[in-house]
Amino acid sequence: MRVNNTAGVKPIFAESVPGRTGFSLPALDVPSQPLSAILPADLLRQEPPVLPEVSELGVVRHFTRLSQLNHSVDSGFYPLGSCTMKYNPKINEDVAGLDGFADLHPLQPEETCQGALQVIFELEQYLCEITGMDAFTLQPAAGAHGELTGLMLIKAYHRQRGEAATRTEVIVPDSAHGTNPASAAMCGFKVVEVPSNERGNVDIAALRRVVGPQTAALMLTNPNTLGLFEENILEIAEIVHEAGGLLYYDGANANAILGIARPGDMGFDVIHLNLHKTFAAPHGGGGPGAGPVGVKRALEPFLPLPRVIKDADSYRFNYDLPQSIGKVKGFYGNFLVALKAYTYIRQMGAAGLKAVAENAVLNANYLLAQLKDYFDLPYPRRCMHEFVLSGSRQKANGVKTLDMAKRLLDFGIHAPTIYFPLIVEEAMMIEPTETESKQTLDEFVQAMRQIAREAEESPELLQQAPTKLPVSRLDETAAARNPDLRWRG
Amino acid sequence: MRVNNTAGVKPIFAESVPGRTGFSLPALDVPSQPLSAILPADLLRQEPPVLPEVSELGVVRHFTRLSQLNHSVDSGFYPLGSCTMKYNPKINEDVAGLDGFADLHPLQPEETCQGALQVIFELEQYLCEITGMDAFTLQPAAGAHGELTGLMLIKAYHRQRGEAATRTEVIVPDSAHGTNPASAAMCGFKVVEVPSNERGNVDIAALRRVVGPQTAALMLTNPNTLGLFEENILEIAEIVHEAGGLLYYDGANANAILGIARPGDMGFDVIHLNLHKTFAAPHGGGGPGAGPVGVKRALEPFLPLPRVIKDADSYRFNYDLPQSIGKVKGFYGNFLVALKAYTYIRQMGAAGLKAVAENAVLNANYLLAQLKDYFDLPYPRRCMHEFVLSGSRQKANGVKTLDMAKRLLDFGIHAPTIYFPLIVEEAMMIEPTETESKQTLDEFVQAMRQIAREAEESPELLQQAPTKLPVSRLDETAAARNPDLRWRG
Amino acid sequence: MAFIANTPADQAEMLAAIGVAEIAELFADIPASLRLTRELNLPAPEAEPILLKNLKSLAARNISAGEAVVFLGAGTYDHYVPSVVGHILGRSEFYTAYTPYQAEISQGTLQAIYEYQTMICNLTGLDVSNASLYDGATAVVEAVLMATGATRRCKVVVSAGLNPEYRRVLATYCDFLDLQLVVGLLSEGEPSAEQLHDLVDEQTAAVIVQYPNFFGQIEAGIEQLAEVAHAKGALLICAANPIALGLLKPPGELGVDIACGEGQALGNRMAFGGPHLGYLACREQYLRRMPGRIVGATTDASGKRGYVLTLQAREQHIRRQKATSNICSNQALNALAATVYLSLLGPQGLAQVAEHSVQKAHYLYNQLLQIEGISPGLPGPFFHEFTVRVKANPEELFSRLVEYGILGPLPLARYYPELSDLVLFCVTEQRTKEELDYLVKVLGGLL
Amino acid sequence: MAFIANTPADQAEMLAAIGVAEIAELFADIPASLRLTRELNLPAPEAEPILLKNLKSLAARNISAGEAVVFLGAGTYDHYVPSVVGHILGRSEFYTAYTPYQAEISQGTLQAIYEYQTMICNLTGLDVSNASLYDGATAVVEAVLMATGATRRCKVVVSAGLNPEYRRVLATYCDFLDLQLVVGLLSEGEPSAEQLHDLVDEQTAAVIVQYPNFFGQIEAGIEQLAEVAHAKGALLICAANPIALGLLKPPGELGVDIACGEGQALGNRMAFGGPHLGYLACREQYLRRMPGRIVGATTDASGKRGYVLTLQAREQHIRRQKATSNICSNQALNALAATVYLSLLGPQGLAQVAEHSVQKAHYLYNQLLQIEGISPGLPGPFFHEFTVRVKANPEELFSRLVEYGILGPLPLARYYPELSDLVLFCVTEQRTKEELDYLVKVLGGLL
Ligand SMILES: Cc1ncc(COP(=O)(O)O)c(C=O)c1O
Ligand SMILES: Cc1ncc(COP(=O)(O)O)c(C=O)c1O
Repeated sequence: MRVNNTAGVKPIFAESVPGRTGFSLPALDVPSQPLSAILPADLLRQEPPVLPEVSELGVVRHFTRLSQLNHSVDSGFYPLGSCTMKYNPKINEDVAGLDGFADLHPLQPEETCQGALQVIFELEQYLCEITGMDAFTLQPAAGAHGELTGLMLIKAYHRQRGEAATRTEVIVPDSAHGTNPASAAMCGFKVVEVPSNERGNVDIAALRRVVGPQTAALMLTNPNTLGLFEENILEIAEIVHEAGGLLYYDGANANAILGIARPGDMGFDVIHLNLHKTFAAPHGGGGPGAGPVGVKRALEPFLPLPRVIKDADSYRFNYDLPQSIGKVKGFYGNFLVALKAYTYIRQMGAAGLKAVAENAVLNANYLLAQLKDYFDLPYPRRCMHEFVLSGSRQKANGVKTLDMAKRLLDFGIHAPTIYFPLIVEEAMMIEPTETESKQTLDEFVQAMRQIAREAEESPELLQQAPTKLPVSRLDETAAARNPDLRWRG
Repeated sequence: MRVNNTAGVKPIFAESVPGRTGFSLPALDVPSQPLSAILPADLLRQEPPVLPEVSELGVVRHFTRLSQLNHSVDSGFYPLGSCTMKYNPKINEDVAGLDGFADLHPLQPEETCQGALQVIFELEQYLCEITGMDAFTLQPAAGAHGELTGLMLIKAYHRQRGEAATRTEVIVPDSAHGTNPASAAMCGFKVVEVPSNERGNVDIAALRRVVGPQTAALMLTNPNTLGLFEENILEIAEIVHEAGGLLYYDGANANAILGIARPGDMGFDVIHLNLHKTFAAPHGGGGPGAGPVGVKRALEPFLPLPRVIKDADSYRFNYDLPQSIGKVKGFYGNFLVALKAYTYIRQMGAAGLKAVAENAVLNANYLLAQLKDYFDLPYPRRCMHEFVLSGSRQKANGVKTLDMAKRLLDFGIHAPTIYFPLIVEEAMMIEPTETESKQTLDEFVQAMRQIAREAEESPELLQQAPTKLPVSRLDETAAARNPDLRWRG
Repeated sequence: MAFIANTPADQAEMLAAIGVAEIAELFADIPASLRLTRELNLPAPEAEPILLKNLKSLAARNISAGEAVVFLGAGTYDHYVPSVVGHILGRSEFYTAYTPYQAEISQGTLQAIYEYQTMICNLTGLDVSNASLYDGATAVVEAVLMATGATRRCKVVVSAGLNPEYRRVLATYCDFLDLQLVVGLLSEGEPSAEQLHDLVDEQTAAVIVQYPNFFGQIEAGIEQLAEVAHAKGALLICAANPIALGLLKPPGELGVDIACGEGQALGNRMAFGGPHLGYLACREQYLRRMPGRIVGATTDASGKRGYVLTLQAREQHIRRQKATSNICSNQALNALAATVYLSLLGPQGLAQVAEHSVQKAHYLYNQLLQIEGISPGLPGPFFHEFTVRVKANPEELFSRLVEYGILGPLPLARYYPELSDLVLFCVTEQRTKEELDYLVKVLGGLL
Repeated sequence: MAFIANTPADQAEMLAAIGVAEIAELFADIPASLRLTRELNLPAPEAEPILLKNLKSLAARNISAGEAVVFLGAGTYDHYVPSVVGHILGRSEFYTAYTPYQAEISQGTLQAIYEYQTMICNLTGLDVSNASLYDGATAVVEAVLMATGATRRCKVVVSAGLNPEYRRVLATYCDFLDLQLVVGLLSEGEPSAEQLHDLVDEQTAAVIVQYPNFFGQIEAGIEQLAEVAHAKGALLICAANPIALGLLKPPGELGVDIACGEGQALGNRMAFGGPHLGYLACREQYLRRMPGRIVGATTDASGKRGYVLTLQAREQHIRRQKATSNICSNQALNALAATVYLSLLGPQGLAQVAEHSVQKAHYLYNQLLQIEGISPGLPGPFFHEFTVRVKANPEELFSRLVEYGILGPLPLARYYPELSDLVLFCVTEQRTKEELDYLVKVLGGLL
């Protein structure tokens, strides 16, 4: 346990004592030669690398204590919008820890990894059915990686049609996640921003203005990052398709529509999913994730290689894909993450996935109803699985959204996503997920209402928050001004 | 993580909501009958038992939070004397979690559990070698259980010799652990206490006075609970044996002598070991432990049944033991705990075990050297793996040992064992174990010295401790006066 | 060395601080003749990678429940242990803590035990529970000792339907503690009033029954027995299967004074017989006779709710030879498993596990009786275990079935020589119809 | 439902609070034509007990490293992962947390990353490290993008000894990002000065080498190459095996500007190729071009040390299309595994793992060359991988060896059609002499 006065955990290098170790190897059982006889003498290290020298208990205690400084889904509510911090079923961890999955070499003969190939094959099929797409690749390692892959596929498509040179623009709504424009730019596209209208939808008129023969694609998140369903999605699809562009779906918010609606039916040509959000794989404190990409039939030939195919009762890799864009990551993606998603889908089934969407949306709307009188609501609509409040009312009293976020930490609750989407001033993006109970939501409502009250009555309480954590507010500016990025002893 | 203001964790019953669950079963796949048709209608429950109704996340979060309220070896120093709170190697947990061990039914055919039988057989052999005894049983579930078993064996021995009716007394030093007299009494013996002398050894003259034809056994812990080696052990053995009594060894302190000396060589006839202390099996917040009992050849026929024997290359149970005392526990003891000890011994080997004793004793003597000027030291001798200080000096200033113990908690350090052994006023029994580093010991020394200073300068600080934990000092008297032993909503 | 933190330099500094030249000097109090001059004769140390490999191959020399179809019960049950249980037990704050002597820094363990006690009370219909005992067998022993203590009598009447493993342990204790053990009663149907009166007399401290009994039977007449026992001043002890208590009337409602038994079925792996946990609950009036740890709620200096070990005056570390029992370490982590398990299942989940087990057992029973060579065993309603009579040598059958990947049924002659052609089947919710039908097919072929 | 907390009663209350009659109304914004009117066509839901059984049988359809003798390497290595690594990664405070956006409540993750960065710097001999990238292949890509950005050039010269899996990924990116990829250099010994000058010109942004290279060779001349590259204004990128860096001179000392590559070997299981981690470290001057998260130390309001994500102005969530990279989620948990692994091993342990691998590889190499039908492959000193020429069809051999429980060696023709009779062996510290001798015996029989 963490005692309140804990003076932080020392960097592990500071715990190091020469000669101590937390590991031992079996004795070398082959005849050994002097290293200098087998390795180039001039390339041998003069000095061993500086690494900590700690006993096994020392290592365990160090990282156990570090873990105790973290908030996590398992320890409390985590309404971080757009991140879908739902419960990660423990059984998924067990399955991913089975030697028969975790101890496979990626290059071992196909006949020795039929179970793994089956998981890949079937998961791709499930994702097709869930999204209404025709084919999937599991290769991308995360959402942003999926975006980049998807844009490559789009470029390959235009290339095949001889339009790559002209279709140089990717349209991105102003509410889009930063990875969307970043991925487009990385893939060599010019990013064209399209504004949102007062309902939080893409401004159709504006869209018509920017669409044209130069349009490679429109990237859309739906529900978008305001938590709102793009009501005009069919019209948007028509506009883009008519101009010869393709529609890209950022699936970060797919939790809202599982079993309810499918991007494939909405007209999207390429999509990615975040298995570490929608499909309950844990986020690992920053990753690993997985960002499978799905496409319509016309784009299937371009998918990364290899693909897993089924011959009668056995599975194999197909590398013979002449139109494939090639590889975007080593091997077959973050396999164990995919395995967790596979396990999750098998456990939930169709009815379970639909219940996920229903309860995610129910929980979000419930919170919205309970909080809308206490904070500004820029888009007063029903929301989907998340919603965005504005802290402008409190800002007027000198309390920034940042202050409120930090104060929330003192309640043992993670802050919402803040200052995103950019189009909402002092934004707070709240996503409860379906795995939280009404009781937890009610505790959150209480905390948020108390914070709203404090913002009026005692702003300094918020400006000084957090006060009940191992550290008080950390100086980010100083960190960036004088980067201290490694321990130097 | 635990936030400081946390209002405690509600009892899980208070989190219950009717109809919620954290579990689902596959559908029943056999034809079903009305329960009343197959079970006696008058014995069916009218009301379901009151149990919490919580989602899987709810359960995970509840117990994760509870865990965060605990101190543990993995989170900090735990110098709880006599308990040997050493590091519990993680590999032991992995081994004990293997399906091939954890999913065995105790009654499955012997040919289907050869690996498990081999573990039992070999562990008994290792324990014989380590202790100098001739035969072991793994059946007792803990140290106290081992004591009782050992005393039954002793009684069986005297019975066989026709002396059971006369040998009705068990001699126990005044420094003995409470389980010793309790076990003796439970086994129907009269407990005779023998005092310690000024060196902390058994008072030989007093021993001679109480020994006689009525003596069934002397129970001894060596090193004793003062952390002192019984210097006259050979003389004591002679005295007891000459009177026709047997010598029982409480092995709770065996960590001090691994590979250095053996109770079997000291003259002990029956011993128990605490696998959850000396052999690194974790204590589990109170158990499970394991208390194997070893005997000299003369007592072997009385050991509990069954015993594992080896026929050529296979192992089997032997139930054909006419002189056996019978069973003292279901099946074969706490098998998975024994398995952890087995794994530990295999990893340590002879040299490793000796290093355990050496470093345990070194660490204790180092602490003793660093602390002896700050607290009273009732027995100013070199100690073994633990030592006992007295808080009498501080008591004079109104600070009880209890206060100092509670204050230590504020440093993130578990308190020593306090008020035991009973023969030391305001006792603090400190056992660092070999797995702690000098750096950790130095931090402890600092904390203890600061506490000694505070006891002089600001006793109220100690009397009010702890102040930095989830709860402040708990009222034990009230708890005992008005027992509230279950949640009633 | 990974598990020993001191380096040679540390050791040198520490020796200097102590004022000795070498570690050996610290052992000077040990008479020289006792000091080992050789290394222990143990297998050479194995570094972790090799060790793990070797232990995995040892494990592979066993056939685990996942690799076979298990029909063995008899007190240890192959119920499903939800994944969450292992994850919570794997939290090192729980498993690397000691008994919660310092309450303020052990609230996690203490509250979990308090919740465990509550669940055991609610399941058994009794007033108070302790924090666990070693196992079912020793829990029965401890219950008997409570009864002999409370009544100051020393005769104990035990149903032949009490798990023979428990009876063996009880017999050992009775032998050494000078108690008189009488086995009789039940097991072949309801005892007559006379039988009861013969067995239970003014010397009787306790009567012990099992519910459902060892043969799976749900015996009628526990209430009647309670009356007889109470009329004679004896206590009624009932070893109940806690899973069955999801469906069956709690012992407390049947007049039972002490319920006790094996808690393994609640979220603990079979583990070749241990570690499991003994549970024990009783009427309030016997509280101060209870063995083992008890946790109580209290408040801290600021009035905040908290938990402590309480009523320690019963225990050996305070009371020494006058303690209610010698038990010190118990099976806390196993009790935690039970608590997590019951929290996950809730009342409905527990009832479902019980019902599935019952339904599947009855399905199998009916299917088995279709087989030529199998006929009914002991009569009466049963829970998820039952006996049948086989036209074959049960021990040989037991061995033969291993070849088909089947573990069980248990030959009863092992415990009851007189029941030499009876075998005991157990069916938990884990057995699928496919597995049951497979067993029937295999047995049909063998008999 | 275990993963959905709301009961029907909760739902009713919540709907009332929202002011709608049923959940379906909440989806009113979705055009009716888009709303699914059927259930998804997915396998029926499986409760945990059945699910686990089924997934265990799927796993059993694979042959895992523990069941075979593995000689496959090629970028994914069968090193031993100490037990502690899994236990720490299994702490849910780590694995169920998100990216540490709120620093004050995420100090555990942040400090661990800071320690990771330090270790990567110390291993590579470079100044700064990020918090991880997707894998070795994408780390190389990101390094290239740093170089093309820094030099504003678009030609990339790659050693043929760079892992072909990385080269394939790099080729894809170059294709779509309009970079020119030139494969040449090395792999058959040191290139001549002219060769180098031909390849590296004023358009060259970066030269990429691997250390040791894909064939296991430890190429000489990296320093020389650095000089040539720097003379032409290009950067030298080195994909180094971090285990090898326990023994070999760090890239930073050889003139390398960016070291990057695959960190799997550091405490991560092979996992059929992922999740692993890409690491990347560079000279200080390129810091602001680094992709991905970076953690920095700072102080809190009271001056206490703490950690935050820093230099975020490089990143996509701030800089959007002008970001240094689009990466957002990375491989934090895998980086944690590497950090725990390196903490356990320390410098000596790492050197030992490296040395044992090297010694065993050389032992095997020498033994193999005794076999008729095996002859030396590519020349020069090697680390723990090496090539040999076999008198057999390598693909057939690959398949045949499976029957003997042997995985590998890798037929090189898969990646290098011109090396059609070469195979690649990898030997880690895990292979025992017995296994090596077994392989030699089996191969002796087959060739
Ligand atoms: C809307 C949206 N798109 C894309 C991403 C990027 O996904 P990843 O972090 O997996 O790369 C995120 C993640 O935060 C997101 O919220
Ligand atoms: C000296 C001594 N003897 C006996 C015991 C009893 O052991 P257990 O708790 O395993 O029953 C202990 C445990 O605290 C002890 O310290």
